[in-house]
Amino acid sequence: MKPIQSCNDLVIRFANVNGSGSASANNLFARAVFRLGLPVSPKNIFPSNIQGLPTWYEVRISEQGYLGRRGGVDMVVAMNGQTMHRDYAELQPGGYFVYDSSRQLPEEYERQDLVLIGLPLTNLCNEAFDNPRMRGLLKNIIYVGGLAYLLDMELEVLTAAVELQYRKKSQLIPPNLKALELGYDHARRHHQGRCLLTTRRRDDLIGDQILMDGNAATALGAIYGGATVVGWYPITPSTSVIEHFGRYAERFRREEGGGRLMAAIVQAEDELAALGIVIGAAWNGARAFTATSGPGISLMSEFLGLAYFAEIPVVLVNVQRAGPSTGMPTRTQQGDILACGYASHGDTKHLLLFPSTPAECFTMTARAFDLAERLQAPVIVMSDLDLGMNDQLSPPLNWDDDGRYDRGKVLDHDQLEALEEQWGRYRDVDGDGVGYRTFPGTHPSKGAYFTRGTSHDEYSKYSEESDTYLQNMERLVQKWETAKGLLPLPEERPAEEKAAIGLVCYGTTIFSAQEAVETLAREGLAIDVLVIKAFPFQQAVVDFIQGHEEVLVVEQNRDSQLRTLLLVECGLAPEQLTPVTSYDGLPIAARALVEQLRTLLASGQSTTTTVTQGGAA
Amino acid sequence: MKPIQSCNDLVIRFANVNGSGSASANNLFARAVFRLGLPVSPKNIFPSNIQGLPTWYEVRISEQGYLGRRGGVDMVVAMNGQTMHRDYAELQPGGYFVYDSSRQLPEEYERQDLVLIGLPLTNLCNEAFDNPRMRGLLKNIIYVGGLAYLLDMELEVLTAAVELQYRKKSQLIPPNLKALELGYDHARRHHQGRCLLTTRRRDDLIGDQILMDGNAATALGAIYGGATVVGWYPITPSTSVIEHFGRYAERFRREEGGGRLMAAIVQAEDELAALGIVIGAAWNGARAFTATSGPGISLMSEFLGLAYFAEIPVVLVNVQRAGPSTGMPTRTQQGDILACGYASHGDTKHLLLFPSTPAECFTMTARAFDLAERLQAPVIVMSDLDLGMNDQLSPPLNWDDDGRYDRGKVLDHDQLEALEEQWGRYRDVDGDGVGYRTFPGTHPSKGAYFTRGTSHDEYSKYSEESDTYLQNMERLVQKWETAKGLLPLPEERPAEEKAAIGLVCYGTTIFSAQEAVETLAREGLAIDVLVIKAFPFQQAVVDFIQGHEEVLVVEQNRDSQLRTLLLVECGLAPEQLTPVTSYDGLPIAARALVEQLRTLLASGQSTTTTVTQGGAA
Amino acid sequence: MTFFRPSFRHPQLPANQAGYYLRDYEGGISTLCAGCGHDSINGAIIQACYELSLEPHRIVKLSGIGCSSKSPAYLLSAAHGFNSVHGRMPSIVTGANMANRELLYLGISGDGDTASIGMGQFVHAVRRNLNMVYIVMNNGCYGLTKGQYSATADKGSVGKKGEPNLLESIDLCEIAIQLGAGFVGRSFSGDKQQLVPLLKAAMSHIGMAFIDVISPCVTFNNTPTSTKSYHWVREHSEATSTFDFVPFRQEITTDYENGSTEAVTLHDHSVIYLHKKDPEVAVTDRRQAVDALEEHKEEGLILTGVLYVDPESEDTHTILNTSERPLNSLEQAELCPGSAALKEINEELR
Amino acid sequence: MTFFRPSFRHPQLPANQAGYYLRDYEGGISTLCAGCGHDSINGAIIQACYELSLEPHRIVKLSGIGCSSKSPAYLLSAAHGFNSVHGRMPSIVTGANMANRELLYLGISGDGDTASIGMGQFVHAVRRNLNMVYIVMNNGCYGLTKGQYSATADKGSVGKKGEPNLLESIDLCEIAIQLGAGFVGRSFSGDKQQLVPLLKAAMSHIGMAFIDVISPCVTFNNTPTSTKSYHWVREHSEATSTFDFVPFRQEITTDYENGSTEAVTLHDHSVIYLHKKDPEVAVTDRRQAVDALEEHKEEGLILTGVLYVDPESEDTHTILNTSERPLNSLEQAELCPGSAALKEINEELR
Ligand SMILES: Cc1ncc(C[n+]2csc(CCOP(=O)(O)OP(=O)(O)O)c2C)c(N)n1
Ligand SMILES: Cc1ncc(C[n+]2csc(CCOP(=O)(O)OP(=O)(O)O)c2C)c(N)n1
Ligand code: SF4
Ligand code: SF4
Ligand SMILES: [Mg+2]
Ligand SMILES: [Mg+2]
Repeated sequence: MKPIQSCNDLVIRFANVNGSGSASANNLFARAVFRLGLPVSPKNIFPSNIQGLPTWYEVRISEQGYLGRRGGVDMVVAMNGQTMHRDYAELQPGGYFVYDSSRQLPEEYERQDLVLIGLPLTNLCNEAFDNPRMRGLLKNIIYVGGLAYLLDMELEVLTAAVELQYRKKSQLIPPNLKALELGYDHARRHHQGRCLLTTRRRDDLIGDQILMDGNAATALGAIYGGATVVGWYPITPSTSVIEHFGRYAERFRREEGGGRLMAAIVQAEDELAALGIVIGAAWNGARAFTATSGPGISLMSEFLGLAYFAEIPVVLVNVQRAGPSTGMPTRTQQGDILACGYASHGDTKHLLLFPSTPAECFTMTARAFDLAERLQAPVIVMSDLDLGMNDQLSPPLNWDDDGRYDRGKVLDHDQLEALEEQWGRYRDVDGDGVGYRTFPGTHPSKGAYFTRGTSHDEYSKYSEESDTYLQNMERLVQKWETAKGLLPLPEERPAEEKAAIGLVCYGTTIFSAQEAVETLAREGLAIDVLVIKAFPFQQAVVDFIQGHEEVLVVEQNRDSQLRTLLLVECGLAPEQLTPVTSYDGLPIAARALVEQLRTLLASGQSTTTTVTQGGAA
Repeated sequence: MKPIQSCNDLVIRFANVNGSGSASANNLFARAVFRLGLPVSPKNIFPSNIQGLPTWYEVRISEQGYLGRRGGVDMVVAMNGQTMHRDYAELQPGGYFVYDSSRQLPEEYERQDLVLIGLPLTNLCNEAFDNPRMRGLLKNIIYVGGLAYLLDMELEVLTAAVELQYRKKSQLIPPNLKALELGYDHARRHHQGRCLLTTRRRDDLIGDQILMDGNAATALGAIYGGATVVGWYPITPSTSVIEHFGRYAERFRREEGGGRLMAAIVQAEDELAALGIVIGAAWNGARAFTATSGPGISLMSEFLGLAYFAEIPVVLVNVQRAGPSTGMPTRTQQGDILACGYASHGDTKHLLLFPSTPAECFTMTARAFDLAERLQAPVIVMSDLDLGMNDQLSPPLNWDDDGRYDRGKVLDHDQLEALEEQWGRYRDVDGDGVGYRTFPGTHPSKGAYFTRGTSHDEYSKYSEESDTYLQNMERLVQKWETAKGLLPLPEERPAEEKAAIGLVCYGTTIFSAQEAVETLAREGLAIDVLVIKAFPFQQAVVDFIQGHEEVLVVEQNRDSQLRTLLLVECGLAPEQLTPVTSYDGLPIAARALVEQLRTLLASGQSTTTTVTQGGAA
Repeated sequence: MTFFRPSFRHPQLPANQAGYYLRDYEGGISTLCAGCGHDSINGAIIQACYELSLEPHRIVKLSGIGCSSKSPAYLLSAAHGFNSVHGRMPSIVTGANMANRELLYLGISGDGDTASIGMGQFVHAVRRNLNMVYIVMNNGCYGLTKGQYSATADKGSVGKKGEPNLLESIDLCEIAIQLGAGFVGRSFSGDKQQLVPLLKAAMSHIGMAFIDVISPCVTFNNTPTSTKSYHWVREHSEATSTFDFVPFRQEITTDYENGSTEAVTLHDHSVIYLHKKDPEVAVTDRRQAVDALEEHKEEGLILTGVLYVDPESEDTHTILNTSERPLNSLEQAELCPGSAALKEINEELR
Repeated sequence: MTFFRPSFRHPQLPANQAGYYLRDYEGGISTLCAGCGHDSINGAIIQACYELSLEPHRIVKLSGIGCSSKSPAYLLSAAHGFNSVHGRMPSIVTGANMANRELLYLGISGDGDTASIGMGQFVHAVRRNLNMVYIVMNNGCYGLTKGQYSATADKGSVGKKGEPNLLESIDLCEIAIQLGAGFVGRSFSGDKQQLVPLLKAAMSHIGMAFIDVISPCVTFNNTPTSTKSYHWVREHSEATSTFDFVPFRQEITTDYENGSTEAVTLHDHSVIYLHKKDPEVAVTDRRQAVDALEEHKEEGLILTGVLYVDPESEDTHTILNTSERPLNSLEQAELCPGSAALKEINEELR
């Protein structure tokens, strides 16, 4: 078996124990690849626990710029005894097994199709360093140094990265640099020429892109969008949205002279209260948001119905994880599409946004406040664990200083004063289904109204009249139509040739989907892609689907939830939409998807297909 | 204008103030009609308040046995000054306006097309009775007496009804009888021959049917089904399910000698806790249930996901009311179909049952426990306010003493003892997707397992493995398929001739739908009806729809929610299902539905149609 | 509804210092049962706002669900109101208050709304010492759902259905004191004399002012055997002390004897003068306050009045150190760091 | 996981009266952080069950979500367990207990799980005096979500992130006493000496036995400035009294001096002998119990031990007067009234 040979196109998996400090070393590695100008996509696959369990970090380097999970591992850095044999077994034929050779490999490690690369990490580390706590951490840096040599990376990129990382704890720089060199030297001395996976600096590939996790971008979007009140409750993987918001608020929202904060971040007692806080604040004229994940969404459904019916502009970020119930809290999924689209009892529907990149997390979150206020309705930003918690290569964040917040229809003191006819909170004077709001305290005698979750007339008076109820409910449908004109449009990515087949995807699925489509295009199979950005769907979505003989809907849940929304809301026949799903908790893998699509399209059968992904964790 | 003339076919509306004691008088009237052997269908249209607001009681008498709301009022008994003019205005041409003529009618009561029937109720009452509190109540009885004369009812039926009603407070019988006679006599003396609406005893129409409200029947179903633990939280219109359960438990579940109760009814602190109690009890081997309405469903969604994923056999009764949010708490709707069918985040689906009559409330609730335990999943009984809180003419309740509770797959001590291979809670040994349960405390060393809402393997061990997760999720799909074979089948009601058009309906919609279909049949338009009884839908549902050129789905919500489920779950094209909705909070009215269907089918247009109902409240 | 109310019903009452008449504090016609305690409390709230010369539109009235929670519709028409969902008023007020700290937040709830479904939110709003007046109209039952016992119903109390309540009652005042509310009082809907000044003091306090008002439900829980009936409460209540509330700017006209009168000065310089039976008892002592409640309970008595005040307590904004300006008044220019800052951030991420 | 544990690790310990060895009470390998307080508490629970000679399969272990709530997986493998959802363990236990009153219910929760999201359910399970042992593993933070302060974190306490906690803490024991729990205690994960007998007494009590155990989170909240750290708790805790727990059937071997020793006999005839510093203080007095907690808090001390016992308190089943037989054991013949009764009912409805 020939060792795998490739340049700037490979997948390395780091297998570690969580809580052992491996995260920062692995991160250092990924960031160094990025600094070499190479498209990189690291995925952290971690357990729902704090310390002592297996965790993996999978780094894909792709010269073509494919950022989805690829599937298959070319090299594993096996640092976890608990999973070592499995990590070994799952390597691709021709792959590289990097391990701590301070101890000999046991006998059952007898594959003939692998390249074994032993680095005596423990020994090297113990010889070089005294502090027992530091040893554990530096061992990780040693293997990073080893990799630098094996993959032919410029060591300076790594040393620079170390210096940056520890610029605030500079006493840590020398030992880390030493560790890097130890690894590099050992590899150079013992493994020269053995590794045919290489990297080469490129200046033409990533341009001005950045490396950032989606949750940080979401948080920054909320800062730029003008959010001032946050109600929240910790839950993986959404917690870091709020943590980042807090950090950015420290940086951008302290009053002159380091004083008080121009934001209130309230850690609530649970998710019901978190959304209640957001509703109260939004009702009272502040831009407010919360972030949560599956269980929180379920707990928020009563309040979401209130916000829908009382028409309160809340912004809710859902960083999806694998359900149902507590499910797999540290795995990714796009499993809450239905739960969010139709949250709450009664006839309710909610506006959804689907970001795919940090840049979109930023823009869509900021925009969500405009949309919520313009449409006086909840807007749910549908992120997921993969997007939210992993570093992503992304276009830079962009802000137009000339743009103005769209606060929607709000009457201020002077407008109220000037009003001639009787104002009604829920009167549709503009024919778009949206009334005019007022904020408490605005005017001494005009504009006060009584907000309620009960049926109400145009003046917000309680009513049990059938006609009043109907009129109100129909106006909400009208508003739903209005929304279609305001929400971000889907993005078409046409094939080079005319294609009879279309593929619909959204969120984090788009990377592997795009890669699969390009792979199949090289095989002569043309597929047009449509990336959905929002719910409700616009006419462009219907047109795309109607314009193709067969349309595949690729998504990361069992029940083809976005397809369900498409069927129902666009009036499509089921044959028009072939579900393709991947929902095992790992980000959808391109290779498996290619296989799946190939078989599917060859057989001509449009039945449900689930992508079966290989791989650990 | 000729006064409306009809025998055994009319609609009377009583307009009262709530808290004024009218309910029992009106009830007395409806029950007397029933005792005359006439199909009767009373609908209480009451406010969300305790005292002093308008309330209506609409009684339909229908020789043909049509039990849906008809629409249009033939006679109004106008006892409420606040709504009197409106009640007057809404009467059908040729209708009868019965009012308290102790005071003269104001001038604006000038319709020429009505028959005015004045009964000097206040005067009669004050002359005959001294006790001021009693006067208010007896005034209501006087108009019942008047009606008895006007409608040509046998007075004895009413006197017997009074005697029955007050058998435990016999001192109330004489004044009530006196009041009845006062009204009767006055009408006889002053209004002879003026009313052309009549009733006539029939011995051939209602057979052995009973008059009962759906909530009482549901409660009794739970008693017969063997429920022993109830967690609940008050909410209209579900509260009386539990109140009735309590009463029946007093009657049937006291231990010998009037001792302890063989049931635990726990008034919880909220709906989350209510369902938690049910989950805990069901998990521990008791049959347990709760009842709630819309807001409760939303609050229960996190726990529903747990029950789905941990496979716990809970029974949940949802007596639907008009949403969204608090909506119209005392109005009816079928608006929680999606919220219940897909409750909770992640990929979840729930079993639903749709009763239409008290007999079905009884049977389906009892059966729900079997289904929940057999399928180890939540079963939601989808009643509504109309069915639950109004008296319904219903086939008698029926119980087969030879039937045995189906406790599903539970291993007892001896079975555990005899086990040879390793038992796994979630192992699908029978290929139906359902594993074997055990109860705590059963066996000293076998059968203990750890229940969790996190991803688990066949032995219920925590797992973050992709394959384990997939296997489990797919087994749940398998179980979903198994359910189809166990759930009640839809009921086909074929037209007499071969029909190209089909109509699908469920729950309380079936009465008006059936009436509309029969009306159209008389006009030569044949329509087959399918009454859906459960979700997931069986092949018979698909066959019915595929077997018709056009299928109308009639339901009482805005967003055609059952149609949504049909589209998605049966793989149907939208053109195959024409939505027909009525969702203004009043029970769907047959006349309006007929109009709607007529226009719809004439135009050949299959777009959404909403039944616009006339009428007060 | 077709009712109209004559628009000028109190000709005898003059305009207050802010230039408002009593009618300016009124609301819609009540749809509660005739005689319901809640209506009297609404009257007292209207009176208190009038007497304090509050600007009606600077008040925000919020509630959950229940007969009591309908109250905001029956007072302060010129104020914005929010009738939210069952048990969740505290979180709504929290958000509203965070958005604009300059308004007066009046939260109205029921014993079901607060002590059952709302217990979690109640506890945490108190713990954060949210600046609001939190009024529980406590009738020991769920009025709107027809009379089930609530968690504040006393053990053994018997309402209209005739079955005694089996469970121990929860004393919301005791919990509020324990969790750090800065102002805690209890009163009775039938005692306007006490209730109005109590409300005024609560409205003048900064931080959580919690008031539990026993408010008989005449329809379901006003039986002689109910401990929340008019009769029972009249017979069994005892005030901690009589007190006078003297708002800031109002002159003190009486000289109070030292020793038996304790003067508590609130943040806004209003003063509560408490004329106590026992000069040893300090109204600012949490342990004593809790103990006094317990002691009276043991004797079968309901202790009313100002139960506890901590005029120094810090409200949520102070704790979180948020801007002194209403957050909802901040403009884009202050909130949005702009493209230059974003350029920097992009740079850091390369 | 690929760990295996030697199956016989305590050869020195004999079988208990019920014939079980200590290992019979153990569970799966812990995945908590090395040194986590929760693991010590699990050890104490195992020890207590062993010493009480409980039959492992007659115990039911339930929890919410959190590091602490994972504990049931690490003990009592032979018992059924239920790791439910965040904050909702009390309602699950309520249902389970209603279904079968004969088992011992061990509810394990965290301070986040109980004092925040679970506050409502906690309060109401206590109020119903549900027959269970309710253990809160109290580390003042949310371990599993990486260290945010919980509602039991003391004001000013500083954890790993270096920012002080701003809000007042909630004392769950105080609330439990107030709401009528029959048994309330507090201990420290580092003090097995006290914790094991406390657990044994709790397990012997009928009704709600609530135990708050301070349990340092070594990863996020074990800084010297944290009041929930090993160091701090060791320095600042004071026991109400030393005590001996003597299970029923065990002979009393010591003669206790009168006056300073209070003997409390539980429902099952076990006895707790408390050797008190202050003979005036009665452990069965609620007001004293609350006051003692407050007093120590004022002094910056953590009071531990048996805080309150009411051996006469009635549990939920007694209050509801439910059958003495487990409801889950009733058969169709007893539950279903049958067709004859139904005929009668139909008749009544005609
Ligand atoms: C989530 C939810 N559950 C239940 C209800 C039904 N409900 C309405 S009011 C109420 C209780 C009200 O009791 P309380 O707060 O004491 O108010 P009161 O009517 O006694 O003044 C209940 C249970 C609801 N509206 N929402
Ligand atoms: C509904 C819901 N919200 C949030 C979470 C996330 N979450 C998991 S554990 C936890 C807090 C645990 O804190 P605590 O109960 O104190 O346990 P500890 O880990 O400190 O032992 C939270 C917020 C969740 N699982 N479910
Ligand atoms: S039911 Fe009771 S609480 Fe409700 S309005 Fe009537 S008296 Fe008041
Ligand atoms: S994070 Fe804290 S609470 Fe969780 S296991 Fe580690 S030490 Fe224990
Ligand atoms: Mg109440
Ligand atoms: Mg904790």
